[in-house]
Amino acid sequence: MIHLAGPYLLAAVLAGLGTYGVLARRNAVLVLIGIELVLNAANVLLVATSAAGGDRWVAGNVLALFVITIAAAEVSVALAVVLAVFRLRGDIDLSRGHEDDGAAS
Amino acid sequence: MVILASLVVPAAVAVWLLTAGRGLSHRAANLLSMAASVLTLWAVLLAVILRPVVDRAWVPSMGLRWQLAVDGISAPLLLLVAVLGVGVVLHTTDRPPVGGTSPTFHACLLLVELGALATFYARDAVLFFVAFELVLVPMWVLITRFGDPHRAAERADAGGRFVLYTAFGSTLMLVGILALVAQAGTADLDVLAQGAGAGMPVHTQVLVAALLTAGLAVKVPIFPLHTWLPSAHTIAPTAGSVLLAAVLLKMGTYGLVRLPLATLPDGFARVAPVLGALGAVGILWGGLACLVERDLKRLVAYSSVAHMGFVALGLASGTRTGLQAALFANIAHGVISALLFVVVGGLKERWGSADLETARAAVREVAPRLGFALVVGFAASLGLPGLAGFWGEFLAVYAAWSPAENRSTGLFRTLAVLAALGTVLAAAYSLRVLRRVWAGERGTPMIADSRDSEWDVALVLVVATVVLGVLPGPLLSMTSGAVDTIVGAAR
Amino acid sequence: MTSLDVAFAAVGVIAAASGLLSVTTRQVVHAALWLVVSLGSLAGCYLVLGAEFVALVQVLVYVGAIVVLVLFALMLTRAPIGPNREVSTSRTHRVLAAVLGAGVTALLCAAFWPLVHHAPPVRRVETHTGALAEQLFGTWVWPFEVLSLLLLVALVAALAVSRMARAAEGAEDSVLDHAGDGDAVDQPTQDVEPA
Amino acid sequence: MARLVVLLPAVAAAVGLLAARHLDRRAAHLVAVGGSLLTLLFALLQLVAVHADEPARAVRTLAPLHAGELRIPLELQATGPVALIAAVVAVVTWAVQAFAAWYLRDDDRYGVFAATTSLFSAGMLLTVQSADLVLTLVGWEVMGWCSYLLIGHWTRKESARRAALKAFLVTRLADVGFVLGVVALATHAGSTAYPTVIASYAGDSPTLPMVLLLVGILGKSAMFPFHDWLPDAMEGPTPASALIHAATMVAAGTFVLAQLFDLFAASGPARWLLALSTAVTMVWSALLAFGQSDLKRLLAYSTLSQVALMLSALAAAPAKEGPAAGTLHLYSHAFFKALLFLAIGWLSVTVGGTAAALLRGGQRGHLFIRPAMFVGLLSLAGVPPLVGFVSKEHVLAAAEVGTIDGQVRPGLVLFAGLLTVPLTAAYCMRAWLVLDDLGRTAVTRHDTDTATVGVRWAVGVLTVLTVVGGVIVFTPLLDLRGHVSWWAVLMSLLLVVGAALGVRALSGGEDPAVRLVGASMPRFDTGFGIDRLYLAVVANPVLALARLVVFLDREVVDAYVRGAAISATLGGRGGHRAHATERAASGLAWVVAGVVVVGLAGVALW
Repeated sequence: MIHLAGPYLLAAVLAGLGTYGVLARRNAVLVLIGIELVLNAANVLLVATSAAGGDRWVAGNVLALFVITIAAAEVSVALAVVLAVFRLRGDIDLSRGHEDDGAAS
Repeated sequence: MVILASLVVPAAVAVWLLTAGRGLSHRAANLLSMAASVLTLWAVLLAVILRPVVDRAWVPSMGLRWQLAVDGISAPLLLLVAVLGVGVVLHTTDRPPVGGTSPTFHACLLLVELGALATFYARDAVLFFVAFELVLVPMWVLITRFGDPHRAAERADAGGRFVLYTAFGSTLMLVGILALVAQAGTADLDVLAQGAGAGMPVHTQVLVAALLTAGLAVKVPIFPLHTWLPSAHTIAPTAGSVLLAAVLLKMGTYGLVRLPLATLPDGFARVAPVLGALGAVGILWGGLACLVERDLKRLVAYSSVAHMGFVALGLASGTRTGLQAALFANIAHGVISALLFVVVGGLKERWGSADLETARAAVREVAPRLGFALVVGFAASLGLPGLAGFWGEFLAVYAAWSPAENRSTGLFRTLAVLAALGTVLAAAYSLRVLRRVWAGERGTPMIADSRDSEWDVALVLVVATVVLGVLPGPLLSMTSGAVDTIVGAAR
Repeated sequence: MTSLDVAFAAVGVIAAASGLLSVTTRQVVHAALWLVVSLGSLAGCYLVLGAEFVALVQVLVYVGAIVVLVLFALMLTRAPIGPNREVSTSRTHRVLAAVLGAGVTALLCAAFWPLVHHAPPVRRVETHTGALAEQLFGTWVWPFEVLSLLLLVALVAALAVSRMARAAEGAEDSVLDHAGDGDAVDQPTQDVEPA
Repeated sequence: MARLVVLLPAVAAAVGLLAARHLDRRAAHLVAVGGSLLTLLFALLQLVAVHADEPARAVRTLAPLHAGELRIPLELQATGPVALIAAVVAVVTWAVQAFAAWYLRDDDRYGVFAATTSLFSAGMLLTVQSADLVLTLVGWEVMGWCSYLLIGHWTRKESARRAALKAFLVTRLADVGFVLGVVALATHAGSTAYPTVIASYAGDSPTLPMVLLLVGILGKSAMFPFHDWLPDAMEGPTPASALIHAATMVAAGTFVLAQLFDLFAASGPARWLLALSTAVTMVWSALLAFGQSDLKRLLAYSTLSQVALMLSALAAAPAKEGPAAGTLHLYSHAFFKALLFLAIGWLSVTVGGTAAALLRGGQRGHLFIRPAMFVGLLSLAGVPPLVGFVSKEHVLAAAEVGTIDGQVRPGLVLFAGLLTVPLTAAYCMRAWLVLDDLGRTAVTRHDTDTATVGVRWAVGVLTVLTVVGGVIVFTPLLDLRGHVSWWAVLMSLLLVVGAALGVRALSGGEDPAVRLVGASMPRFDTGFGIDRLYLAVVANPVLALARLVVFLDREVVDAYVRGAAISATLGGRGGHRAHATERAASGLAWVVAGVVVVGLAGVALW
């Protein structure tokens, strides 16, 4: 027997932390960490729903797996982009605007 | 079946012209479109006679149905659209469009026809909206690409104005339709009309009716939402002007009948005085503007504003006579303005501009046929008995003089007087045009008289104008059954 | 409180706390490492919730692959070692971010509140790997295939993006060369784009 | 029968229009004259039929219209007065068609003219025969439009274009009243059939509708203050003037009002309005007629005066007298005025104009024109036993009966009428003196008179009718209840003779108008500047308003539209500028903030 309040609360907290991470970081890679946290919050919810039963197709678990897969795909592309940007601009600082670009080049 | 045929044929040909048939010559495209529009006309004729019903599920989860039918209100409009559909294609035969390829032009004409037909067939509020919007894009193409070739900037302005203004109106209408459908739980216009807003609180009815009326008033157009019309008409090619005046404006008034008037009679009763007053102001406004307008096409456009004012007044009066008057005036204006735009467009083509202040040869002297059509057109426009314009305007004034019980008699009688004064303005501007353009002693510069396809179209419209004026009975009895249903349900 | 609740609370608190650290630490590499802790303890959460296979995949893919990728990226972008103020945005920005994060949490809590309010504890259903496999290759086989396609596309895309960046670098250099010629750029008639 | 009488000229018009486009003028001529002869035949048959049988109160035409609540039965009627007036109209139309074929023999647009004339007569016959307000309105407006086309027939002349425009606009403005009157009457009855409308007002006073209707009639009949369009309409070809003035448009109002006399008699204000307007018009235009430098315009003003006399009968006659006196004068005026116009048209062809100076002595020695003119002018002046005398005396008698009852309104009419009688005699005498120029010795004979047989027949028939038309009072066709008293006859005769002799004495071998009016003749010709008054009071304010409207349309109504476009552009530009230096981090923050706010709103509202 388990209360669902725990997983739900954890999911909410992780989503909030992830949002904070996305917003408060200047380094693009660290922003990605925030995104991972948000994705995991979703996963916690999915698994918790599955654990609560009544799921003929095990959708909670399967979808959690899918989310992980998609996260992997996303990270690979995102890191490629980050690297490309780094090569172009010399840094991956999200707080720098276009006019700074112009000044730099 | 015939309903679907009359929709599928223009759609298929238009799509083919836009995609695979882009390389066709003007002649081939014209022949093909002619075949398509004539087929459509036959299908519409059959549909009007047989009155079939198409009813298929469209989006079942939202309760939307692919529901098409013909009744007394839509039948004359369908015929008008189908006949003019043939007319504009015929009119294009001798004059390859400027500004784009001929297949595109014809495809746009067919698409406009398709959208208008679908609008008049539709018995589902959402389907009605979709069909209503379908017309915008081809019309925009007609205006901005095939419009007056000398004025590129104004073309873009007129087209953009047309699309944005009417899209703005459509947005209001969409909100109204969604609110209506959500409140009533069905999108079936017949069911909505039978329910007549029962079970809806009055303030909601008023709000929704106001939204619908405002949205549709842009399309009609009703003062003060009319400023897109003159520029669009001035710039559009003749065929575009004809479609704009005879088809698009009718969709607005048809929508007014089908949506707020039929489905929300109590709400519409509150909105009606405003609509009627704006209609009467529009009559005077348009008439006055015509008195000093220099551009002939703009003048005809402003006269459209005035004529649609009569339609609005008839609708607002809330009586069966008013509704009959509005429907009659609607058709009559379709025929008359089509005639006027064919003639005026022809004149502009020959003159190179439509400026009234420039001294030119009197049309009566150099082009008697065009002159004849012009005289008939303007005589009908000023509401001469025996021509189409009279019945709608007379009955509209009558309806305004004796409005429904829940309307203010004093206000509506004032409006009737204003509308009657508007007919004097109509006479004044019509005669002003005739005096400047038709009569005169100059014989130079020579212009060619109307012949071939242009004259055929004009002649058909002249005959239609006379027939409608001399024999108003068939049209009135065609609409009377449906009008009784609508107003009867409202009572 | 049941025993499972207690177990979940234990791993959950670890996950949340390490998550917090990973988004607040000033040391770039530490952030990635704290993420490892957080994701690992989340795997523990999944175990408590009876999803053994998901927990395993979590460890394998997330901890094993993704975090490693992140670390690589950090290294390739010459992340500084040691505490660094530059990794985070300005103070006001962070306050805004905190408010928004709290807002998201509050929002989700508010959304979940009706679901858990006075809800009795439920019986935990364990999902065995066999059952999961049956469903995954039975009911969900097409989405699964599509996902594999997605992965392939992502791989190709990642490759393409990194190559494109190199090409763009070259292009930018040439534009700069032209810009050096003076006001030629301002003349629209002159074609400044290299073939 | 009634249907044929209306339909025939309409068909003749349609066929004539086709003929005018595609065939030669001979065909157009045949259609026009043949059509009018056939119409005349059927009108006479109808007259006989009405005399013999029960008059047909309602003749179906098209199917009745059901316009919602309103019923429009579209019926015609054929009672005694209707048949009589229809016959008169048919006679005049035939005479005009026969005359026009010769008069416009060199005109390249004769076919169109003939077709328009046919249509015009169809409109008039419809107005006469209609038993339905809407049909009356249709005929009424069709006449108005045809008058525009006929007056402006010579579109190459600027003055004709202006006169046509003025005629149509003035009458159309007044027609607003007519339309509203019809609408108000129909609203009360729920139907537009005459009997239903009249029955629905039993015991009710129809003041407002009748006043409105009357305004329309005043306009069409060119009564004061709408009177100035009619003299200007002399710019049209003379046959058109004959038609408009004699039997149709101008007189139509009398007949419409006579049909609705039961209602009209019950509405005091409307009758007062009519009495005032006709009294002013009668005297004023008789005065103006005397001073005209153009004899055709003299006839135009005499029409005004005579039509005012006709209408005044309706304003003055007591309810029990009925409208017959007005109808009778309509009947007689049709003959002698048509005769006068045709005669002067004929004369103008032989001498080349209608100005008094040109026409001096023009008719001397002319076998046809001289007697025709003589009879016509005598009849106009009201000399017994000509038809003009008979009807005028009946009108005066009707007013007299009311005056004896001690009412002010008939008294006013009688007074104006008695003033008009000598004035009419005076200008008739002047016209005769000018045309016959007694002082002039050398008279050019016009041997090259090309007039066709048709013209001679037309003028001859009209002359005969003018002489013997008075016998109508001995038939039961018109329900004349007034009795002409011998002393009234004597008094008007004295007035006529006195005025005529006075003018004769004053002339001294010259044009009496030149001697009496002299230098102020141009002011008579312009009607003392009424045209400028129209411009100043109506046309210019409306045009100023129109300019204001165009200005408002462009600068105010459209300003909102352009304002919306400009603000959208400015907003877009501002947004673009704000985003130009956008940092990814703050952009992200805004996006998330937006999402959170929307979410919060959703949760809060849910």
